[in-house]
This record gives sequence, C-alpha cells and structure tokens, in this order.
Amino acid sequence: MRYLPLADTDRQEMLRTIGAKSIDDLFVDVPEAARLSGKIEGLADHASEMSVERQMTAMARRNMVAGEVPFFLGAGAYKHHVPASVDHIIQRGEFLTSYTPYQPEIAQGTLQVLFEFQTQVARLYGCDVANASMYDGSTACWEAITMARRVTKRGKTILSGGLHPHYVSLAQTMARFTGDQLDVALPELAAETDAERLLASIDGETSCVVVQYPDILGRIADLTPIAEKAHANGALLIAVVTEPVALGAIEAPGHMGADIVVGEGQSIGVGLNFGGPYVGLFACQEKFVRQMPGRLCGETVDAEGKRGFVLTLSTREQHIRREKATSNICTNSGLCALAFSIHMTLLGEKGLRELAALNHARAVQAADRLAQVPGVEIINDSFFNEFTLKLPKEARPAVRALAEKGVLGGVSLGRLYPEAEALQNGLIVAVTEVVTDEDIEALATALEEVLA
Amino acid sequence: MRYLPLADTDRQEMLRTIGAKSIDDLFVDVPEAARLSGKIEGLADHASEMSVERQMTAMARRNMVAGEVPFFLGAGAYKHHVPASVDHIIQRGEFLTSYTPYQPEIAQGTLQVLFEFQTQVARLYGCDVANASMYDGSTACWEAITMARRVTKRGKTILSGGLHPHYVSLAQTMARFTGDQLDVALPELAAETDAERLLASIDGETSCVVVQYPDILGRIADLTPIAEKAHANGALLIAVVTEPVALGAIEAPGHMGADIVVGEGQSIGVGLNFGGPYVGLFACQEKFVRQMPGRLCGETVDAEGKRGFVLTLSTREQHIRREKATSNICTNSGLCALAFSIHMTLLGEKGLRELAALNHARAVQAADRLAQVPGVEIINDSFFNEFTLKLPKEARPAVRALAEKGVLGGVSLGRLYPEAEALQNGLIVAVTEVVTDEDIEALATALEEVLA
Amino acid sequence: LEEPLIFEMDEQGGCGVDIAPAPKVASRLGGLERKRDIGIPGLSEPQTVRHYTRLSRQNYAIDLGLFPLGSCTMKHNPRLNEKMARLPGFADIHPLQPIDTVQGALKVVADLGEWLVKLTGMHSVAMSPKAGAHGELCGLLAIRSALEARGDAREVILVPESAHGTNPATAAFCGYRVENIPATERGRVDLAALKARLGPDVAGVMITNPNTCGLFEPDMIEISKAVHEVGGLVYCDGANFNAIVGRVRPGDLGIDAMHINLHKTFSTPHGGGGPGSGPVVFSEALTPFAPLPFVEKQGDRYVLIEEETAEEHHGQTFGRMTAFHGQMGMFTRALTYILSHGADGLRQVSEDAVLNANYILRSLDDVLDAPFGASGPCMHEALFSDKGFAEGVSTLDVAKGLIDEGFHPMTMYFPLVVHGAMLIEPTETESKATLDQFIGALRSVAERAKAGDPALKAAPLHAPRRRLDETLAARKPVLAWKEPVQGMAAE
Amino acid sequence: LEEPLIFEMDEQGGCGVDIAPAPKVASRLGGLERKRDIGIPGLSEPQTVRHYTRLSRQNYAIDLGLFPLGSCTMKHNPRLNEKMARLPGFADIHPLQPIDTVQGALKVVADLGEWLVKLTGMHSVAMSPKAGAHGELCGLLAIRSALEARGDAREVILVPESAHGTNPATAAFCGYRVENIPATERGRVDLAALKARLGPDVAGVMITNPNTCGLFEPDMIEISKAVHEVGGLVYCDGANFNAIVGRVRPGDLGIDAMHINLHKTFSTPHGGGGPGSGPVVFSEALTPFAPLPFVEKQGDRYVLIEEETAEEHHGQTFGRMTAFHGQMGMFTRALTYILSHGADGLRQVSEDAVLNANYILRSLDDVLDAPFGASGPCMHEALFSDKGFAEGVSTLDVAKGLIDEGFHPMTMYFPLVVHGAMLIEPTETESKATLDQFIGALRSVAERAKAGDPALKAAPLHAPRRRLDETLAARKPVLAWKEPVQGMAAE
Repeated sequence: MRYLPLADTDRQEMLRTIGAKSIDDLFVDVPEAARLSGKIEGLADHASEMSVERQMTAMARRNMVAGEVPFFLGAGAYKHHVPASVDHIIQRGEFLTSYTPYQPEIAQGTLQVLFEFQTQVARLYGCDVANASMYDGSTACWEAITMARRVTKRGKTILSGGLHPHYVSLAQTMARFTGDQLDVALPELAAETDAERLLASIDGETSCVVVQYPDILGRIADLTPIAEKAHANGALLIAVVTEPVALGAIEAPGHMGADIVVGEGQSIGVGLNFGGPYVGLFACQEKFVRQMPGRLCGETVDAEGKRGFVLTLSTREQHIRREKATSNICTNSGLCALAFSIHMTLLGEKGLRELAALNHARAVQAADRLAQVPGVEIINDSFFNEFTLKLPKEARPAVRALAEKGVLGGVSLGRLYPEAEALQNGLIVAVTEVVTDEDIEALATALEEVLA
Repeated sequence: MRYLPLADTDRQEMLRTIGAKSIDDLFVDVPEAARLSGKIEGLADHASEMSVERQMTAMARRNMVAGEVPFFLGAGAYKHHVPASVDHIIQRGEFLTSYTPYQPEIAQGTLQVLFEFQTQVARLYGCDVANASMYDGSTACWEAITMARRVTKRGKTILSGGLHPHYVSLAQTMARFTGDQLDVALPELAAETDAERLLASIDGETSCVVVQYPDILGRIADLTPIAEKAHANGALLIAVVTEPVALGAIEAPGHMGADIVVGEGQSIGVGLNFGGPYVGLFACQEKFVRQMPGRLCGETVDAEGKRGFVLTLSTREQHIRREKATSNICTNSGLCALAFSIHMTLLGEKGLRELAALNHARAVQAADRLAQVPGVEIINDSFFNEFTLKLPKEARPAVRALAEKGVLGGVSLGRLYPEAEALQNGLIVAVTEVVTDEDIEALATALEEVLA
Repeated sequence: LEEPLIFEMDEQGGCGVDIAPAPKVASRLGGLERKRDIGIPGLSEPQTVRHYTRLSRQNYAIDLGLFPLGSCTMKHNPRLNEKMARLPGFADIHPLQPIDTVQGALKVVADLGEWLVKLTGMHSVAMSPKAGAHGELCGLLAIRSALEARGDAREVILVPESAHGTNPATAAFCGYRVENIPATERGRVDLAALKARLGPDVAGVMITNPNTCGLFEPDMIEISKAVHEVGGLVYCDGANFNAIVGRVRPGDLGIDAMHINLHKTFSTPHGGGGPGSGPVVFSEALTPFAPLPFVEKQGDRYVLIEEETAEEHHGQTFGRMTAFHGQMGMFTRALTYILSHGADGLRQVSEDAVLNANYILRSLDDVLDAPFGASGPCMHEALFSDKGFAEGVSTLDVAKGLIDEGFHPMTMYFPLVVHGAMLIEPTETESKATLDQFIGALRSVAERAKAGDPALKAAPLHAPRRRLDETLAARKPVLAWKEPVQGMAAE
Repeated sequence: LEEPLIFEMDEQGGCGVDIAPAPKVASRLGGLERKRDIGIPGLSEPQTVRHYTRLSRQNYAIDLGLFPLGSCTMKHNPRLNEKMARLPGFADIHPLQPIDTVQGALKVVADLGEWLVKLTGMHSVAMSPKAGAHGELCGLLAIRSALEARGDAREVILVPESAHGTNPATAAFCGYRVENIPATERGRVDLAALKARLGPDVAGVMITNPNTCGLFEPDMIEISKAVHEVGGLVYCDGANFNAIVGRVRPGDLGIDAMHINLHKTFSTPHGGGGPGSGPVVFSEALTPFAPLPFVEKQGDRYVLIEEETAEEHHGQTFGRMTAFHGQMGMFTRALTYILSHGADGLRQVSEDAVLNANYILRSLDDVLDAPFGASGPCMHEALFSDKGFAEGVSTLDVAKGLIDEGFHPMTMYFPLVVHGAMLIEPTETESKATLDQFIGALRSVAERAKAGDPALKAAPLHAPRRRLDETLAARKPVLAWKEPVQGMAAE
C-alpha cells in the first residue's frame, strides 16, 4: 500500500514498545458489538495507481468539457483562461500540503500571500479591508447578512430580485432557523433592475439591502441611490459580485457606498470545477472590521523587530469564543485564495483592465449576433460579459437541444427558477475571452435550428 | 509580453545609465548588411497563452495516444505507468530550473540525487559504478564502444545482430569518421541469438563485443560465454539493455561478466515522448572508471567536514581538456535521470520485481493468445516482455491496417530493417503492465481480420 | 533576502499575461466605467513565479516533515489525487450544464456518497457542505428540522467539555443553548452525568468519537440509546473518523448525523487553510431532512435533485446550504483515495494511525505527563499535559522549541480539559524512523522544559521569523497594505 | 536536519507503488532469473515525496533568483511550455507508431524546424541532435561529409582561443587537428591572422558569434567569405543566438552550419543538467549531407525520412546520430515559446537581453575591470577580469561571496583569454529591480575583493554547504554508495 510506510517488522517492533500483543489490543475500548469483523461490503481491495486512474478517467470522459465546445454558461461561475503558472505554483508542496498558519514563524509564506490577497480584494471591491476568504460567494453573502445584523441589531433584510437564486435559497434556508426576516422577489425580464422596489422597501427596521452587481440577468445599475437611502435609514448596503472580472471595467461597489462587498472569486485563478471548491471574497469598510467574520491576516513584528504576519482578531473565532463566536466557520478557501492572488498578480491593473475590456467587447459582439436570430430578444440595456435572452419558447429544453448539437449555450432561467412561469423563456448567456467568433456563430446557428 | 519584465520606462532609464540613445546603438557592431530591418517573415506577433494552447492542442489531437488504444509497441521504447508523484517532483522549480551543479554549495539537491542515481544504476546493471546519465541508450552505446577503444587501444568492434538497428546505424555513422572497424550482421528470425557468430568472431584484434540483452527480437541469452571468450582475447564485453524493467526479473549483465553495461532508461520514470528526451544509462566495473565518459558525481567533504557531493573527474571533460577530452558531451539528461531515480525509489526492490513479474506474465499470456491466430508463429523460446511474431505476410502494411482498426499492434521489422527481405514478415510485440486482457483480445482479433 | 510585498516592488507595473486586443465596440456598461486606478500591482510571469516560490519556502508542509497536529490530521496527500482532480472532464465543467452532459461527474458524487454511507454504516449522505464546520451546521439543521417536523422544538444541545470549538459555535448558530457534559477522570463522557441531564428539553448531543482526548467513547452505544430514549438525536463530530475507518461504523453506535472532513480521513490537501469539504452522513431518521441538492441514480442515469424536483420526493428538506453542489474538486480526490486504498487499505489506515499514536504515547510517557495514559491505549492521537514543566515554562515554549528541532509543533492547549495540553497525531503516513526522530526531538525539548532552560523562551531561533507579536497585531489591526506616507521613507 | 541517502534510511524496505499481482505463468526467461538481491531501496510515496522535496530545497534555481551565468543563458522557463509538453498527444506517443497516427507530432517537428530556418536565414535543419555539443558534432560531420564528397579531405579546423571547450573537443572527435586563431585587443577574431592561416588544408572554422567575450564579430561576413574562398566551411556555435534572434540572421553572415541550444534561446528548462536539444541549421551547401531522420511535408501529409526512404532523395546523408527522432519534449516547449513570443516578441527578447547586459557592464565598470569595455557596447553578456583584486583574492572567492549575497555566481574563468574572467549574462527575463540588487551585491563583493577582505576566502557561509573538497573527490573517487564496513560506525 503505497501511502503506508510501516513495514510488518516495524509494526511488530512498535507493538512490543507499546506492550500490546496485537493491533486489536489497541482497539480494546471499542465495544464488541461495534467492531466490524469483515471488510466494508462491496468495496474492492487496494488498487494500483494505473487501475484507479483508469476508473476515474472513464468517469471524466462521460462529461462534456467546457473547453472543447462552444461554451456560454455563467450565472455565478465563469470560464476564463487561467495561466499555467497559477496551477504550477499552487501545487508546490509548501503551499498544497501546509496547514492553517497558526504557527506564524513557519508559515510566513501563506500569511504574506493572505495579506496580499486581502489587499487585492479590498482594492478590487473598493473597500478598506477584506478577510482571508470564505467558502464561496453564496456563503459569504449569508455571512454578510448576519454581520449586518450584528452591526445594526436589526433583523430585516431586503434581497434584490437580481441576486443569484442559489444565494437567495441559502439565505432562506438559514433565515428559517435564525429568525431573520427576508424580503425577496423574483427578477423580471426587463431592462431595468429592481432598484425602485428596493428603494421603496428600505425603512427604519431594515438591517441591510443585498444587491447583486452585475445582477443575475447581467444588468448593471448604479448602487449609489440605494446606498444613500439605506444609510439614511441606518441600514447597510451589501453588494454581491459573482463575476470579479467585471470590476476591471465597471466601478467598484465600495466606491458607490456599499458597506460590505462580497462575492465569488472563482473567475480569477480557480476554474469551473463543477461548482467547487471556489473562493468567497469578503470586504467591508474599516469601521466594521471587528464584526467581520472569517479569518484575518494582519501585520506585526517579531521578537527581532522584523515585519511579519499573523492571523489576528481571532478572539471573534470559534476556537476562542466557542458558542459566542461570530461564525462557526473554521476553514477558509486558502488554496483557492492563493490561486486568485497569483492570477491577480499576473494580470495586474493592466491585464485586468484588458481582460475586462475583451470580455465586454466579445459579449457585445455576441449580443449583436444573437439579436439577429429570429424570435430572440435581448433583455439588457446594460451588461458586462453576460446578458439575458428572451426566447420565443421555453429555454430549458432549448438548452438541452443545443447540448445535443454540441453547444453549451447558456443557463436557462427555468433551471434556476423552476417554478416561475414568467421566466421560463429566459436564457442567460455569458461570453468571456474564451469564446471565439466561430463559437458565437455556432451558437447563433444552433439556436436558429432549435427555435425553428 | 508576459515573460519580459522590463517596462519602457525601465528601458529608457537603463539606456541613460549606459549612455546610449537607443537600443540600435547597442547593436552597432552588427554590419549594416546583416541587420534585419523588418520582422521574421511569416511568423505572427506575440500571442496569448490561450491562443498558443489552442494551436498546440490542435496538433496534439492529431496523434493516436498510446494510453487510449490497445498498445503493443516496444523496440527500444516502452509504455509503462509512471506514478503521478514522479512528475510532481520533477516540476519543482528547484529541480526544473536549476543549472548543472558546478557550484556544489548551492546544488546539493541535484548532486545527491545524481549520487543516488549512479548507485541505483550500478546496482541494477550489476556494475561497480555508473555515470550521471547520457543523452539516451543509442548514444551511450557508441560512447561505450569508444571507451572500449581507449581501454584496449584496439579498433575492431563486433556488434550482435540483436542490437537495436538504430544503435547500429548510429555506430556506423560515427565509425565512418573515427575509423573504427565494425563487424555487423542482421538478426535472424530464429529462437537462437547470434551468440555463436559472436564467439567465432572474437580475436586478438577485437576491442569489444556489443550484445543487446534482451535483444531486439526479445530473446534472452546468457552472456557469460561471450564475456569469457572476450576476456580471454583481451577484449571487453559491452551489454546493452533497452528495457531496464527486465533486470527486475533476469540476471544483470554485470554479473555475467560484462565490462560495460549501457542502455536506455526511458522505461522507468520517463514516458514515451515520441522518442525523446530519454536517459542513457552507463555503468562499468571499477577498474575502467577513469575512462568512463560523461558527468560523474562523487562524495567528498566541505570545509566543516560535512559530507557533500561534487561533480568529479572533470579533468576528462571538454571544458578542461578541450581537444583532448574523452568525449565532446557537455550535457547529461539530468531531469530524466531524476525522474528515473524517483520512480526507482518508489519501486524499490519489491516493486521492481513485482513490476517485472507482471510484465513477463502478461507477455506470456499475450504470446499464448497470439500463437492461436492462424498463420502466426512466435519466434522466441525466451523473452521478457517483448517477443517477435512471424506473420504469414508482410508485417509493415499489417501494422498500418491494425492502426486503422484502432490497435497499435507492434513494431514491424520492415520499419526497422527496410532493406532486409528475410525480415519483412517479422512483428515485435511488447506487452507491459498497461496491457489488459481486453487489449490482448483486441489485438488477436484485429490481427486475425488483417491476416484473413 | 527578504521578499517584499507585491505592492512594494519596483516592477509592479508589469503584466504576466497577454490578452488579445479587444475588438472595438460601443460600451454598454450602463455608464459605470471604472475610471480611477484600481491599485492592483502586476508582475511578469518570471517575477510572479519567483515571488511565490520564494514565499512558499517560508512555509512548513507535510512534504517537508511530520505535522503532529492532534485533531487536525495532517497526512500525506497523494499526487494521484491531484492529477485526477485536474482531468478536464472534472475540472472544466460548469455546475449548471445540462444533466446529460455531466453524467460522469454525478457518478463521482454518487459513488463517493455511496462509499461514505457504507464506511459509516449510515443511511444517506449530504454532499454539499463546504467544510467540516459547514457539515456540523448541516447536521444540526437536520436535527432541528426533524424535531420541528414533529412539533417538538427543543432548546438545549449537550456538548462535552472537550469538544471542538466549532461544536458549541454551530449549536449556538442554530439557535440552541449549549450545555457542557463533564468528563470522567479517564477522559470520557460521564455517562451518569449525561443521563442525569437528559430530558424533554434536550434536542441532542454533539459528541466527538474518538474524542478530542484521542480516546474511544466505550459507552457510545449507551449514550445514543439514552439520548434517543428522551427523544433527542445524536450528532457525532467526524473529525476523528480516520482513527476507526474500516474497523468501526458510526452507524452501529447509534449516531444520527456525522460530518466527515474529507482531508482528515480521505487525504485531500489542507492547502494552508482550505478548501475543505464536509459531507454529512445521516441515519434513517434524519434522511428526509437532508439539504438540497443531491445526486440520485435513476436506472442508468444520474439526476440532480434540486429545488424543482425536491417537492415530489424530498419535501421535508431543510433547503440549500450553498450555491451549486459542493466541493467537486475534493470529491474526485477523496474517491481516488478510497479506490486506491480499498477495503483492506482503509482498515490498515486506521490501524497504522492508532499504532503510530500509541507508539508515541508509550515512548514519551516517561518524560511527559500523559493524563489518561493509565486508562489504556489511545486511538489516533496521544495527549500530554504540561505537568512537570519548570516554573515559567509553558506548552507554547515546548511547541516553539520543536520548531528549532525541525518539526511543526503539536496542537497546543486543546482539549481544554487538560492543562497545557499537547495533542499529538502522527497519522498513518509517517514511518517509524520519522516517529523515532520526532520522539527524540520532543524528549529533548521536554527535558529542557522540565529543567527550566531559559533559552526555550526565545525559541524558535531557526525559523524564517522569531516569535511574532500577536497582541500588537490585534490591538492595531493592519489588514491591508497602504502606501507609506510621503517622506516616511527618509526618516 | 540532514537528509540521508535512500540507501541509509531505516524505511528503505518499503514500496511506493501498488502493482497488480502477476497472473501465474510458466517462466520463459531462458533460465536467467535474477536471484540475488538487486539492492534497490524502496520508499512509500509519502517518504519519497518528502525525500526529494527536501533535497530540492538545497538547490538554487531560476525560480528562486537571478542566474548570471555567462554563456550558459539561464532564463525563465514558461510554465505553459511544461503544460503543452505534457499533453498526452505529445507525451504519450511512441516514436515508431505508424506515420499516419503521429501527424500532429510531425507537424510540431516540421513547424519548429521551419521557424528555426527562418529565424536563422538558413536553408534546412537537422532536428535530431540531442544537445548543443551533439549539434556541433552534427555540423562538423556534415562539413566533413561535404568535403569528402568533393574528394577534398582536409585536416585542420581553426578555432578562436575564446571558444567553448566543446568546439575543439568536437573537432578532434571528427578527426580534425585543431589550431587556434588569436584574438585582437578588442576581443574579436584577428581577421588578418585568420586570413594568413587559411589555405587548402583548412576544412573550416568554428566560430561563436556573438563570441564568448559577449561581443559581436563585426568582420563575420568577411571571415566567412575568406574561408569560403579557400574552399573551407564556416561552423557557428549558436550558443549565443539569443543575443541576436529577430535582429540578425546567421545565414546573412555566411554561416554554413550552426547548432541552436533550445534552452538558451527558446526557454526549455535546464533541469539541473539536461536534457538539452541541439537542432542544427545548414546552408544550401551542407543540406544534402544532413543526418537522418527528418520530417518532410508532402502535400497535406507529413512523412519521416528514415533509412528506407533516404536513398531516393537524400543519398548523401551522413547517417543517423541517435535512435528515433530527437528531443520531442523539447520541441513542443520551444515551439510553444516561439508562438508565444512571435516575431515582435523574439526581437524584443534579444533587445532586452542586450540591454540588461550593457546595464550591468556600465553599472559595474567603475569597480570591476572590463577588459573590452572601451571598445563599445557588449551583446548579451558582460565580461570582467580579476584585475585590481588584492593579492590572494581570486575570481572564485568573488563567486563564492556572491552566494552569501543570495545569488548564483557568474561564469568563472571563461573565456580563457581573460585573466580570472567573470562572464555575466542576466538574460531578458530579469527585471531592472533584480539587476539593481545584483549590481549592488557584486559591487559590495568586488570592493571586498579589492580591499583583500580575508573573510571572502571562507565564503559561502550561508549555503547548505561550505566549500567542498573537490581534490579529495577526484583523488579517491567515491561514485556509488557502499554498505559501511561492519564496526566502522562504532569508531
């Protein structure tokens, strides 16, 4: 067994040292009734690397690979090109197989990366500070809502209809147990976001307003009016960004008055991975820092006065505060945060802006081409790299028909909102730098055929 | 341009420091006539990683991948499963991007690996010492012949007909210029090797006899009688091993009297790579060490008395001896030697013997099955993981027909010996641990169809 | 050479990617173009690779040496797992692709789930929790849902004193009041005290077994029975499942829900703090309440039960805990590991883990105080206290002293029930030779601690940094780099 | 902690692979079963990964810092190259597969060859040489073949004093007598002396351009002309092609053959000493003599010209130099690099390489003697001598002193024409900030050398090892590990 270094002779010698006759003696505390005598049923014995590789590869081959077909899916997870050096670096044993940096003297590598990551995220989001990452965008969003509750001591949260439905669903799950009050709505297939509804709903009971930017249909609206109204009512504005590349082209939520900005970091450095692991980004303005959940890395000095980094403000955390902790979260998404940070460093200001510009230009080209498909209507006036089509028929079966033609054509609103009749003809189309002219043409042609 | 860190502002500042007006000033020594004014014709400008990846991937897809079809090619390059950890380790920057260890104080990693590698190779081959690797098996073979000439001061070399034809061809190329006298022969499609011919040819003029073990047709013969006759005549025995895995099952040439053992190390750790880079192994008995070509790593101590390793005996080498050097070789196959060494460490005595046993057993099963194909005859009495079939018709077109059926069925002797009429029906079939029962059946069935 | 921050580098205006020029189009960004500098430094690829390579070398890692972190389980991460997780068929598929285009991915989820159920002897599994603590939350939400479904809202969750901090935190998050269960002198749950506390207000217990003292709870079956008898449910923290995998099935102990940290038992990498993955296995009683989404096999085809289809046959689900379907990248690694080890290998894993821990326990109990050493063998981790250290020498000093010996420190000050606790978990992937080195190193540091060697207070000396001032960091938190004020550099 | 040899480890009886059990068959090994122990230690995967990871950390590497090795060109190795070389379509194909199953691979060879020909302005290319020195051999064999073909066996190859050691070694290997060409005071070939020596016995010259002093040979066209006029041929050592790629084509200088070290100009990794790859470009005159095999495009199809097909249209080939077809793994990397940089990028590469070198030359020529500094700019490397060092301080001491400053030393004592030569090549992949650091470090060491700081003789102090005893190693070579004699350990 290739991962187990002990030889039988070692085992015998060690048992002698311990003073036990057999391994079974070490399991003496396990009641007889609970001892498994045989092997786990149905599971084969250990296998060679080659054999396991073949089994796994056979399963991998049964999936349609994004990089091998015209690909237009978004809705919270985006396909971008990740430079080869990112994966090279995160596979270094010193990153891959290291532990949470609780022993800072021998974890400065991870800690400095986290400090750089926090600064990158804060700047990207237009905030003062950011934490060292969360599980993903959806859980970061819920954590932001609970943080707003701690700040405002109020329990009412207004969720934009443009917020990703999974994020809404998660909040609904949690609110059922925490007693938070959620004001939710479905999106409408219209050019305008639901800013008006949000503005109308904010009142003196409101803890926070949660707005996605760009929203689930790809629409972009100025957050400033909502921030102003919220602040006037003592509420916070939480902005959610599922596509961080957008912020290379459009204004940062933190610069439009958002108090907390959270989102998904997957686009930068991480890859699709069928939905996980991803990396939740979480930033806020300075004054709220002590209410911020999650792990934080801070600057300090060592006994010789040299600059160094440590995990800090852990008095908020479960391993110190136990039932009084601000969150039960114990893990961040360290390796994905590293990947994000490396990719961001490779991009820099210049690369991020160019990448964003290319995404937007490609999306505009695609929108123009798809608008020519008979019966298809583009909902959006504004968008970054993602927009919504209204098809003349239900989008969900259309997406399946496109897949049969070898085109992954988008995310149907039917998949995301199975029970919302009014949305069934909606199709979200994401267009990133990986999409070629040929891909756009392939989608347009296939869509014409499917709708004919 | 992602690999170039200088910014234009840097360039201007540096030119100022240098005292030059423009980059052109730095190329002032290039005569006007030789200055290329435009760009290289036909080559596009710099491209994104994604674009290059697509171009390369398109080419990669035009090849039939060994791992995806029933695969039976050998004849000097073998498909074995290489553990994932091997490639992981050789991609560490400290190995991948390090230099030849001429500064031993900061290259002990590479040096200790080479010392371990040399010991592994020497033990595998049954020799006292080995060098730090050569380009590949074929060039190692020629270097062994020239080394024998230096030792014996004689110029006649007897090559077995069982020696890989490319190795023979290379020796013929070189001998034309060096004046070495080569005694060569074609192999015969028979169970017996050409040991008798070799024994008869050895005389007092003979510098060395070169025998492949197992030979090109897969046959295994005891080298002891040849060694004895050679030694009695003051000649050396050079053994060539193209499949190192075999030595986990059969006696090492060094234990049968071979003075120099060379070969290809590709099977262990390296992979097929369409023929290169591979790793040449080179070992000999202690008394010849100062005539051994190539780089050598030796043990020593540092200024504090700690054990350390250095490149040694470099007085034989071109950078010291220039035109009096034992060889013009300046490079070894360092990273491939590392891969070989890691894989060998993972295998160990136990794994190597098990791997060899599995290879042999699979080959025996395949031989038994193929012998049932009408008209097919197995030439070999003895073999390790490779044997030769005699088909009822020319093998070369048969191999192409098999490929059209999606089976890579072996190496035809027609490909290796295009001008040898008597060999055209021969087909070398290699069967390693990657071959499944289904693969064997697929080959047998396809062969039946092709021969029908 | 000290490695500067990317924000401090001279070459930060560079770029390590080449982006094809964007076609000219009229912008449709809604008039919200970002105009001000973002302030993100860029480096060319060579500088980027070098920056992170240099930083990495300031880390300790399993690839460099033993990580004796009790309760955190740092074991070898097989490289085959990494290779498999990167197959384009797994790494390059979108979570919302049509179901028929991701049948292989769903099979991975289903197969891994099936093995987790079988290995634990439970009834079903929720795959979506993102990490161990998220799994705890999942388990507690299921418990609360089940109790609410029977109209029986209870208030209290009992947690042993020695529990992981996440246990009470999670229970509190779900709206429960947490009460402690005391431990016996042998380091186990005090069964009598537990029984005495049980009643109709108790929603359940959260128990860790093997517990955080590294000991198996021999009364576990009886504990479960007692809790069930009063209508409560039993949550098991599965952090220590690696000690018993293949030898004991938690389902046979009466557990209703247990999360499994894939990295602890099934070798996914820790990555310097995540990503984790915390699937939760359920008893039959809790199965109807499991979260969305999950994978189901229908004939030859795998389907994903999401919001739309849940109504039909999963109406009692407590809902969604995360976007998409969980940590696919971790599932491929864990499944690869399970297939690699197989039934015999997984049993050997727990045996070797327990053997290694007992070897450490018995090799050091002459020099270190083992508070529960007398009560018999430990499971996968060995627990020592600071009893016997000279005045002024702390567990922290011993930990930092170990750094100078070339090892990562053990877990310190946990569990809380032992004074100055040192919890040592070698895992099954360490050789006897390495254990002997570690034992020698810890013995030497322990002897210095007992002798009161003042030099120990200064440790570590041989690390990229000396002891860091954590108080300063917390008092005036500096969480992001800021441009130094002009003129400061000249001072 | 010192890392032991695998042969010295306690756990060396282990195994890091699982091999399926072999089916039972009757052995057909010809009665030659290997019975005695082979003596190959084995380690489990965790121990193996750790052993090599630890060892790696004793190496310096480009990924860690500047490698100012004149004439050896250590530049950044793009990670995309590594990824592309590992595509199964390139990495997992056999060299003897039927031609129609490897069309993509042959296209890689053909495309790379085409770009090498175009970039050098030559006529054809031989792709099979395994490394630079092998390429030299290839070039010289072609020259000798061409001369023999015209019945004109000549005896002498002229080589400049400053040539790489491989040049005279290769010429000698091909049976030539080597004669030196002197250099001028400006570090160039002495054209008058060369012309004076030329005659009917001269087979050709081997020249390096830019030469090993880092200078362009301004008389190169005239040199070629003179050699051609007496019936000789011109070999150019292409080691320094990276200084002129995209700006100068060797074909325009009258070169007949030149090898190209793919790692120096086209960024394939050095790997601690190989594998290399040394394609050779030929003029029209030498093309008929190029070695087998090579790739040719015939319509839409690529074919491999091997022994069988050579007769028809390549009858003058001097034959095969290696088994199979060359270093495919290096071809994919080099082609990836060429496509990445493109025409504009490659030109920028040589410009930045030359700029960086001149920046070093002019930033240090006040403190170090630059023997040819007065003659104008250098190309891609800056050359200094040991003139001005205090009595007893050598170039070696300066080199070792640089190690303590965190840098790899420069090339020492080469070229031989300069006393105590220090040849510094920064390459184009170093930033100005890194150059400034290096310049500061070398300045400081140079000042210590001039002041005669005795501590410099002890350098390096901050490296995994102090200076190693190379004499001891050579006097009593220990080239393999041997079991220590029983009882020795006790002494």
